[in-house]
Amino acid sequence: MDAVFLQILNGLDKGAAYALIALGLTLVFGTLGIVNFAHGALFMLGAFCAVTFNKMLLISTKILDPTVTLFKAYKEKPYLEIWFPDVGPVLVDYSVPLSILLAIPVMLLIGFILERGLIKHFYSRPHADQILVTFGLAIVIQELIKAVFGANPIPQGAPDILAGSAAVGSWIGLGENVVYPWWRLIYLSFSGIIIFGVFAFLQFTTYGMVVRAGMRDRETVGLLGINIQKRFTIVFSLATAVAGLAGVMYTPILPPDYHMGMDFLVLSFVVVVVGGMGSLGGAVLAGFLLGIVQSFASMTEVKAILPGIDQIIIYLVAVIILLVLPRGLMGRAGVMDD
Amino acid sequence: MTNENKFNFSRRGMLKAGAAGGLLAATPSFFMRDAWAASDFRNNPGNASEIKLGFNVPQTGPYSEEGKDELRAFKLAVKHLNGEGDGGMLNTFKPSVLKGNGVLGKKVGFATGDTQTKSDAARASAKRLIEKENVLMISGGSSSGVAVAVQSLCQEQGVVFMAGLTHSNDTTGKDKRRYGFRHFFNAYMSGRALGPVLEKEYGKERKAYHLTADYTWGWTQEESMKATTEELGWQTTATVRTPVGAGDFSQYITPVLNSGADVLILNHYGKDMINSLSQAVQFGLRDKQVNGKNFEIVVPLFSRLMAQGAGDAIKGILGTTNWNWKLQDEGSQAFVKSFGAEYGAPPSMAAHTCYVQTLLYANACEMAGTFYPPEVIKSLEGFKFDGMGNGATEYRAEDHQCFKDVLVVRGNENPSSQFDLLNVVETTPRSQVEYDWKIFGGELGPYKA
Amino acid sequence: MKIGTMNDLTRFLIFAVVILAMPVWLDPLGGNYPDLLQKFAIYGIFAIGFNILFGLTGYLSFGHAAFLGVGSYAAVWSFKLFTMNAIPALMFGVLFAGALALIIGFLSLRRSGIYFSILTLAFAQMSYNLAYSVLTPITNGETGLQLAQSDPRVIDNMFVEASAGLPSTNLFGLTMSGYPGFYFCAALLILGFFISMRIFRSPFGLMLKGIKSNQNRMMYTGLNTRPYMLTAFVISGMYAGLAGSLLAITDPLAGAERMQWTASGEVVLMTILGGVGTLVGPMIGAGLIKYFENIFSAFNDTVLAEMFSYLPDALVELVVPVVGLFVGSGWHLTLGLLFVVVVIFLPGGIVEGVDKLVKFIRNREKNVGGKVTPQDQPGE
Amino acid sequence: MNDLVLHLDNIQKNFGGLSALSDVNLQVEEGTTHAIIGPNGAGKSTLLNVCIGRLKPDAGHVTFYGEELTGRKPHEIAQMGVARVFQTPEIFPEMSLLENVMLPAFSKRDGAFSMNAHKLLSRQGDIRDEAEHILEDVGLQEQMMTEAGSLSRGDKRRLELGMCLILKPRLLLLDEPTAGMSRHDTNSTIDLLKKIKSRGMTKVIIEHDMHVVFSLADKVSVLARGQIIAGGTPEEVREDPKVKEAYLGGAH
Repeated sequence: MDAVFLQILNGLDKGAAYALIALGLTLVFGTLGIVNFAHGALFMLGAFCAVTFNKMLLISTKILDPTVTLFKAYKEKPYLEIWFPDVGPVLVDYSVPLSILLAIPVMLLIGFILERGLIKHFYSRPHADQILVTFGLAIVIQELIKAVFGANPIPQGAPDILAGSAAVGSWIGLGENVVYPWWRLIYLSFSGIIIFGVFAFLQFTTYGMVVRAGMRDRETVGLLGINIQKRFTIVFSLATAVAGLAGVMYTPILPPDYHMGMDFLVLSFVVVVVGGMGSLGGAVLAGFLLGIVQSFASMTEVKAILPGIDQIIIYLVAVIILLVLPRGLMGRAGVMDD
Repeated sequence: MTNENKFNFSRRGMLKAGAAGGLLAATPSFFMRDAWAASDFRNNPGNASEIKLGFNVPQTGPYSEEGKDELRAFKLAVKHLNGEGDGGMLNTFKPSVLKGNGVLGKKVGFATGDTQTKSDAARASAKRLIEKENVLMISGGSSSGVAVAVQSLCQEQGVVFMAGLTHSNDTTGKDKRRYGFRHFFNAYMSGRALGPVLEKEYGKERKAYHLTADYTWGWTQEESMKATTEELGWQTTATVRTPVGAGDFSQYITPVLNSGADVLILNHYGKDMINSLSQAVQFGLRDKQVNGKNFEIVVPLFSRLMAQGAGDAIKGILGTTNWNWKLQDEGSQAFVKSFGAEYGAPPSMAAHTCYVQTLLYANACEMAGTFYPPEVIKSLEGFKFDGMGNGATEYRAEDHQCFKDVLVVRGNENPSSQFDLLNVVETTPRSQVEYDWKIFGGELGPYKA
Repeated sequence: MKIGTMNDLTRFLIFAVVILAMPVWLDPLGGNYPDLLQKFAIYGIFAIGFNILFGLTGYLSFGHAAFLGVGSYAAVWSFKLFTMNAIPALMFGVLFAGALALIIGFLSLRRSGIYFSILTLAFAQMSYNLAYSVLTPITNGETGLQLAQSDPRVIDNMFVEASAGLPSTNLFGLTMSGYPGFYFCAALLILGFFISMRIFRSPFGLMLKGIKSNQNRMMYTGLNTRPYMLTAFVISGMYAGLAGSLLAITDPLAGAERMQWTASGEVVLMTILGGVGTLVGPMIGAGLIKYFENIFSAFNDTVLAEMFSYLPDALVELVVPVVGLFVGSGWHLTLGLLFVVVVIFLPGGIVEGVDKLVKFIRNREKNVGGKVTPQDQPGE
Repeated sequence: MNDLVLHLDNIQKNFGGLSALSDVNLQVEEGTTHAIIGPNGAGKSTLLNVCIGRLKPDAGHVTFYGEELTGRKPHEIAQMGVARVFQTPEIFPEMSLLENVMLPAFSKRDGAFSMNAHKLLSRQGDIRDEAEHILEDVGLQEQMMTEAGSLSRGDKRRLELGMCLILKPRLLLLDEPTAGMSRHDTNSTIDLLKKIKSRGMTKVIIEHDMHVVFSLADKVSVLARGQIIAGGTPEEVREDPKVKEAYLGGAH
């Protein structure tokens, strides 16, 4: 029972990550019709917003280690902690959640620049061209990050009080071994809020309505005299920001490196397509479904029966769903199915 | 001799084909490159005044930082061989016949390649080094898959391979080759070296849970750790294989909580290890008490770059390493000094092994008095040396594995600088990590490729 | 001569000559060594085959690497079990890849568009993950399947006594590494190109183009599209298997990463870069990417310093680090930029882009008066 | 009844709760041109879709020369000799006109699937001649080598007609063949269709333009709200008060 409950939590947590990345991807994919292979790179850029923010807070004076004479070895003492002994350490401690403040404007701006400067010229181009240009873009972004930050993962800690685990088991009457990291619980809630926010935006604002209409039938919306172009810029920026925020919040779970986007890219495409093209709800549902399925497939008991099942379960489930349901879980006809 | 047989066979075929196809006949000189007589050999420098060595390291992909450090070490080694700089370990390496005037009077040059940490790419890049750059020796790399793949290529091509970072038992075990040499230690030695320290620190009554990267290196590591710990009297609760590059390991970590195990052994390397370790710590494993004992995590293979990536999570964790820059012996000091002066940072263990391998190869050529690989190989086989940072070392002739002391290290709780991440807990003497070469099987193959 | 209207025979002959003469014209470009030449030819075959599916039917498979991998494994097993001769290895590679393509194609072709792409991707990723881990007894996992001294090699052992070292792959005695290996691959590439050209020019090719253009019309014209697509899928899978077996023939090792999605993505990029649906485009794309991977990655600071040694020292110190960003470990960056630049300035890939550019310049010369021909007006 | 080409027997088709066709009976005789008229939304296109297998009826049968069509796949129905010209032309826009017409010719000659990858298009002289001939028929031979996508709407329609004609169908279904055409184009299309009629091809034609209907049709059926409300010769239908009310009079 305890083990199953924990796997459900794991599944939800994974699902939250998949859903959040897929959400931005399906916005761009379903609304703008752009096959965006750079979406993973945008996720990674978000993570590096957190790294940059942390590095900025940690601009330090260097105290040389006198015992090492062969090269400069030093201990760092951040100016922030020297100048503001009270607030400084707290700021540093909370650098990951605080970096959201940096990530939102930066990611919106990056989204805006990319859409205006590059993506908008590709709306009417074949998917092949879109794949090539966004893949190229992803490589360029990756390599730039690698040139600045190196290839090694850069650990980002959660705030101290959230670094450990919550005794979830004692809350709900399960064993004391049922613990779960605070930060993962926060990630789960955060993801819920963002998903809800995006849905609310699409449901209740006029922008959102136009976008939803645009997902159905771009030409008609264009004919209505609505400036669809401007809306598209906003959608792309929004998707970029969602990817970025997903990246920021993921850093304490996975130390970010320049390549992390590519690792998620294929998976997020699978999630989006299993969810069904043009369906936000489908992408979210598929994200959680695949997350949970993957968690359970990794259990020793399951692997004992089907060795290696955890290696392929996501793809296996994807194949089954797509063969049974022609347009994924909730896909609509006419979006990218020809 | 059976060798002769083979050559005749292909040469006869070549003549036939040459006569048959006009197109092929037009380029006979190309074919002749592949075959050589005893006095001639692949990439024989002849009267050239310079020789080239090939440094095949990961320049892109997850291990590119390690590759960068390896490349730094190679360049330094070349410099020292050519008598430039302060000479580094050339001054401490004994017995050495290196004079700092190149090798056999020829200046040492080098060419580089990118393995991408993929067997295919590594072989392609090694082939370029051999076919286009005409290198005499290939070195570098940071994964066993790549090392084994390149090693077997080098055997086919008749070029000596001095492995870089490769820790799997297979490299000098079932996949060993006459032309391949490994200075780095292996999974078996890690297990043997950790044993006594684990016993001292954690006692004899322990239950271990293994998470293992699901590929050959992971398996050999798991096997070696299991053998060692079970010998101590530990129980093995479970061994779970995890997909390489899983990223999020939560679904493998939560079962540990309920398993009743009190030690988690992470048979992971690189990014897998960084992720699984920091996530395990987040799940509060290190704060846990199980069976009245503190829960412990062990990472059999450590590197500084991994320690950097794992951040605070590494503190207090036990593991092994091939070499550490804080070692106080003369050789290590000399190397750290020249490396630090050149690049402003201490060398990693990957850099160390690559540097040493380059010097060892050069020295073997000097000893053999020729670049002819069979002779070079013979002078490396059974070669005993010292002053290279690991104490008295021997290249065992039977499997081309170096035997030397192994370092058991612990993640530094209170680092005094950004490089001060690991503390040496114990130097396990060589005699404890030695084993019979026959246990891993494999065959070296012939001297003449 | 205008490329667009070139006679097919001329086109084929030019292609054959250019391929066979690669050792000559690649020499000044630093690409004349057997391994790279072999890779050009092999990945050319892979891309040309992929183009038969993607270029003609418009179905984008994201899992073609699976067939490449299976081709390699089958070939290495043929070396291990039967003989070091290249021909059986080749046949096994093509056959097994074709069989796998038949299964994957049969299932995946029930869907179209992005759903098809993800199905193929999923199948290939499953193959890769299994090959890397659980199927290690067959694939030798991460290390890759290799020859061993103890292999049975039944057919070879009947005729020749085993030598002390590992035997090398051969074509009836002709060693398949080095330049002979290249010419063998090149011959198959030329054959593959010829077949692809015949398919493009055949009624069958016309049907495939029809599928890409308008599936409704195909149906209501009485054509059953599924067997056409499946045939195209299997043919292109067999090309991939051929390429895979050639990888093993020129270098007898089969690694699992050959099946990874990045490898599938690579052939997609090669095809798009060169020009989807054009005859030689995929070959050009394959060549460019392999050239970047092998040559650009090999430049290091020392090489660069030598290259720029004619500049004053101060300038060298300035130029080398800047150029160094784009070569050596930075070769990915150059590749990414190349993709972006090509797709912006040469829409439709290199071949089509150049064609359009030529046409554009011609038209501008023709229409100095400012008259615009009907084709120049936007079609939509 | 061998001369009965198409027989719709109590066809029923619902979309959700809406009934698009209810109890539709229709008989088309060999060699005739049968027009189906009716106001917008009467279910005319649905009727054609049922005939070609694009939609499956909820009840009822469609037979073609006595053979059951319901449940068959579209390509099978097409192979049996039913061809259709769509309201928005379904052509191959990226191909030349010649290829557009040659492709159906292969379908006619080689069937639903044929592994004809070893043949060369340029050696298919007979098919090419035939295609050129058809293009001449529809008046597009001059533009044989242009891309079909660049044609005017009227020419695309004509091309599609050519693509259907080369199939030598036993039944040709035309969905508003002159919609959106100029008077001049309409007239030339009528001439073309008359020419085909003179060859004895059976046709079902949906049309709004009464001028077209009365110049071509032998029989007219009137469809309104999913039901056939009248049928007969054009003259009979013209005089039918129900039709006047439902369509001619009521609509305007």
